Amino acid sequence: MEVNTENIVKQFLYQGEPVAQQFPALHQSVYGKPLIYFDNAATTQKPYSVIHAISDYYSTINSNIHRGVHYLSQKATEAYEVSRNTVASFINARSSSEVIFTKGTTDGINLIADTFGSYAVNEGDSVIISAMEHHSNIVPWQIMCGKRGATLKVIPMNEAGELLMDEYEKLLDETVKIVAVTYVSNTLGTVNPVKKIIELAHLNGTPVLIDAAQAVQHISIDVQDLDCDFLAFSGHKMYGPTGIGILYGKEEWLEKLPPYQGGGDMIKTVTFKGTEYNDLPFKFEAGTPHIEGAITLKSAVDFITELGMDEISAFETGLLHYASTQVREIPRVEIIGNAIAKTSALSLSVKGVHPYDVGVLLDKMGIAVRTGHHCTQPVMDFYCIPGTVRLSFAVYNTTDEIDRFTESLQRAINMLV
Amino acid sequence: MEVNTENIVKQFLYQGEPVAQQFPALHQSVYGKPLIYFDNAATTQKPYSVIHAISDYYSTINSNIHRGVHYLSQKATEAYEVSRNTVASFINARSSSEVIFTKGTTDGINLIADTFGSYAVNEGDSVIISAMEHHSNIVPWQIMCGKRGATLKVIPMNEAGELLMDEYEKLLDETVKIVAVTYVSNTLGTVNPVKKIIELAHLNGTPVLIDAAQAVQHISIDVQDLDCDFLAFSGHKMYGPTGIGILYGKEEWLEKLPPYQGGGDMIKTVTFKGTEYNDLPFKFEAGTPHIEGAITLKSAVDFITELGMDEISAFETGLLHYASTQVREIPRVEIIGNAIAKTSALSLSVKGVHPYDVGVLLDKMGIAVRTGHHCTQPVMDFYCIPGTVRLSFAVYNTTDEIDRFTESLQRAINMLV
Amino acid sequence: MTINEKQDELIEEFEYLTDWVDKYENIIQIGKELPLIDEQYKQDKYLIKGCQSKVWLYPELRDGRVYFTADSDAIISKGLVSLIVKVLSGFSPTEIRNADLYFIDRIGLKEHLSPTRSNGLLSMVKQIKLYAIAYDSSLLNR
Amino acid sequence: MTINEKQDELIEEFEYLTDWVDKYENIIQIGKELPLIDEQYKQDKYLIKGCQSKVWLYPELRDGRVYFTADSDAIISKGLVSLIVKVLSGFSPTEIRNADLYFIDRIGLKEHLSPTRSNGLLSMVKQIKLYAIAYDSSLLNR
Ligand SMILES: Cc1ncc(COP(=O)(O)O)c(C=O)c1O
Ligand SMILES: Cc1ncc(COP(=O)(O)O)c(C=O)c1O
Repeated sequence: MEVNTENIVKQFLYQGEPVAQQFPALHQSVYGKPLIYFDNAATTQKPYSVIHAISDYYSTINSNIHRGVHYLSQKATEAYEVSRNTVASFINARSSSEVIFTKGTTDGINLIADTFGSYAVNEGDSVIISAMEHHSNIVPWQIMCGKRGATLKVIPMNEAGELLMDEYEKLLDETVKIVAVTYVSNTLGTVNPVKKIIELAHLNGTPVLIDAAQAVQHISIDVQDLDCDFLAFSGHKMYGPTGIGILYGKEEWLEKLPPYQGGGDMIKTVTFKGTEYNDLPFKFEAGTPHIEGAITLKSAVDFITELGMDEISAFETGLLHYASTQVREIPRVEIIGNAIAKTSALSLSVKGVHPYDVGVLLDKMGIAVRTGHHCTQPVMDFYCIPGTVRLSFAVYNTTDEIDRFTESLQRAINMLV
Repeated sequence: MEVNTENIVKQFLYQGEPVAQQFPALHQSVYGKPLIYFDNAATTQKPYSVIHAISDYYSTINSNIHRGVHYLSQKATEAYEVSRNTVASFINARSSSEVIFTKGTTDGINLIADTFGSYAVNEGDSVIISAMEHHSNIVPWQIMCGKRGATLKVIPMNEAGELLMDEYEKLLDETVKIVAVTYVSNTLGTVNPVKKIIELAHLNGTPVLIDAAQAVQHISIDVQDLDCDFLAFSGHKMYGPTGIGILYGKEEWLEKLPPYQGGGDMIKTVTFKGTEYNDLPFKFEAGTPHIEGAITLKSAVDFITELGMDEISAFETGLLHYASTQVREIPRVEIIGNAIAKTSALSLSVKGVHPYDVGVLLDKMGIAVRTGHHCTQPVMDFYCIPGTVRLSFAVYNTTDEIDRFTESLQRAINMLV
Repeated sequence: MTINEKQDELIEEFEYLTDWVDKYENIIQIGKELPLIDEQYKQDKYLIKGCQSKVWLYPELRDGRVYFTADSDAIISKGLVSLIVKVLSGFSPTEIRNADLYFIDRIGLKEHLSPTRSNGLLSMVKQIKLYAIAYDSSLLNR
Repeated sequence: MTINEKQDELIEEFEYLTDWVDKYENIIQIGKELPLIDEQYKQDKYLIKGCQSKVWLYPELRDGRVYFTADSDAIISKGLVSLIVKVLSGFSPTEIRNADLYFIDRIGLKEHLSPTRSNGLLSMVKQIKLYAIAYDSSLLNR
């Protein structure tokens, strides 16, 4: 693949300024070198708008929600529900009662694995995941299958890191009760054909959960167009605060599923004899939620919307192509994951060099990358490698940073071989 | 009860200044009246130290933890574990691996109800809770008992709002697999004799979970002295951020229990065949945790420690006595909950007046109280009332505020009868 | 008087009450004018969901117009429902379902329309509109 | 040389390396001096837990002194374990278990002692101390 690096945008501008200026954490030195942050798939940095929204929340309307008649509580409740509405529009949900605030992607997937398991999975049934899932989209299904006597089936992939759709079709039989796949692989960068995956599952009468942890910050998502039944993502990977995430679910499914956690706010009436559960989305939000996180997730969504998701996608794809072209020039370096459809994550393997060594040296040169299995051990097993060096991009990264990265990588390799 | 109001401290001083100055949200007017915040049992306001710690975190070391070799990740991981250690000392846990970061009290109780349920509860077994539990310490046990075919037994209370210990002893038989009681009632203010409750349960070979959501900010807690097996509380009720809580568990129990959620960070190795779980405390922390919340919970604990828990307890008890004495002077007002041992929460009922009406009018006079069932419907059923008007105190409240409250309450009652 | 004229009348009445407590004093007064629901209709069927207090609302169609009676165990809720009944009672189902209740915001009660579950103005309005729609489509003709 | 003299020697050696990359260059060099573990001992039994890379460490008691051989699949981990082996190998179990490894902090490797699970210096030190304790209490005499 030959990429014309001429057309690549060097940096993303926001109101005429480099967007990086919105991110205080980027303007620091580590070990005396200016920081380059390429660990965005793990978590992104936060813009001032989000950080200020948090301080503002705690300095003004901080209060518990939903139950108070007093001013602060009303204001906080309103802001909480406005944020829910913002997220609902962002992913084009039919209604905001389909949008549940969770702790993060992992929490959302566990919620569905547990409740869907009780509702619909029995001895002899099966669940389909894929070969490139994050542990968070493997272990909850393993636990659930263990409890329910069901089997976990895995869609295999090819060397390039693309799912084998033929094999997927073969796996789809009447035992399959749910399919759970990632939209974008956090290790390989592969963008999976989730729309097709959902379509095929629905032909089999099977609902689909999409792990959008690595998609929602890079690709515009329309849950109605995808027609997914569930979709989970995390705030902290999309410029938002930690400890908050979203689980989208089709109303008809969420109505049917039993509640997950019990507690305040998710009930209508409680007696010691029994409990009547609340309406959606509250049925799935037990206890005091992460009010700060939920309210200020709106600022993160607004930030993305203001930059424009299409512009973000185009820019980040440009960075990915630029970086891929550059690293291919370096002897010994191999790209792990060569799917045709890719976004934002670039995994590298250096012949004869342990990824940990590369990570440590790059760190000392001021560059934060992630090394290891990226919570996708089965992917490492597939390629028979101990881990990769992964760069993952966000809007504030630049081609200059990639240039410094390639120089540094070259220097590290020279030290190590 | 005659209280000598002469000796009551009017306000808590911190470095010679009213402690309220540390809390930005307290310095605002609502409906043109200076805000008085008496809804602290729902959630407390946050001191500058916590708010600034949050901004600092996002402006400097923000990063995903535990997996990264790079500088930010190391720093964030360190801060996260330092906070865990701080919490461990705060409650005097034997080891920090007994301290698990959760979403809040509700999350912690659900974690134990679910995992303990799978581990130890079977058909015909039973669980003991009390008559004054918060829904968060009722519904998880109802759900679990429903799944496991077990029975929920309830320790009754007297009119004053004190548990009947004789009845408790009678309930303790060999079917009882776990006892879950609140340390302090959020509605009645009762401080339960939890040490005695634990002792009796242990004589029966039964472990005990303590709901410390309303205790940890008011009473010094020593889990080794209490000898509780599990203890749960929330950050947001102790001057800390939302979305974070603590579950303490004795190591021997936590080792035995199966994991709760599956995902990244809680595993050692994952293959599609099976999964080896991580050591404590990580086994129970699946997915990216609420890093900001966990790290800055330390600032909240430090704030409390600096003020001194004994000083806080003494001051708040003073406020409670002062307020109780004042409201008794108002015709039609009755205190709901007259236990001998009480702290911080004062529930009122006004003869012939709906608590909602009182709440709305007080709000318009600038006073935030909570009205309703406070997520303890069974308590309301016990007293045959639709709800109460609840004041709950924190370190920044003052006797002057209580004076303004009593005047306003009197005015509201005049309008309503 | 049309629905909007009734709304305007209320807006004017509240305009001079600048203090919030006075506003609520007035709401309490208006509550006293509420045509009370017959005790026999104080059933769960006529209870409005989403209130911290209980509000019962009973609709009746007479000569093509809907008349409401109501009550609440809380005085302020009674005042709130009374405001709405004042504005909407005695109009045709079509008029009611099409009504734009701008007065709520204008007299400063917008907070009661927020999706919190502690108060029920939103639920009251929703319920009334549902009744109107039902009558309009003859689903509930008696 | 005592353990502390060995530590001081290392501290001096690193003192002049102000750039971090140079420090690591030196760690890599020191790794080349590591007495390598016999291939037959590269078993899970001798693997140190808590490393992103694999580190094998094999202890041997000869004439009352413990000698270590080791290896790693990562060059920097090899350097790190080599540093520790350099300092502690050839001393008595008692000396080893009582050693205060202040050099780690002083040469700027304290970060590797943090309780993260991505690197294993802490685990290496712990494992060596465990071996020393075991020998000391004759639990592992062969
Ligand atoms: C006694 C008690 N237990 C449990 C809870 C639940 O705490 P959270 O909502 O923070 O999970 C509360 C607070 O509402 C409480 O007062
Ligand atoms: C593809 C994918 N799924 C799930 C997760 C888990 O997200 P979280 O840790 O925020 O719960 C991640 C992030 O680590 C991911 O990359």
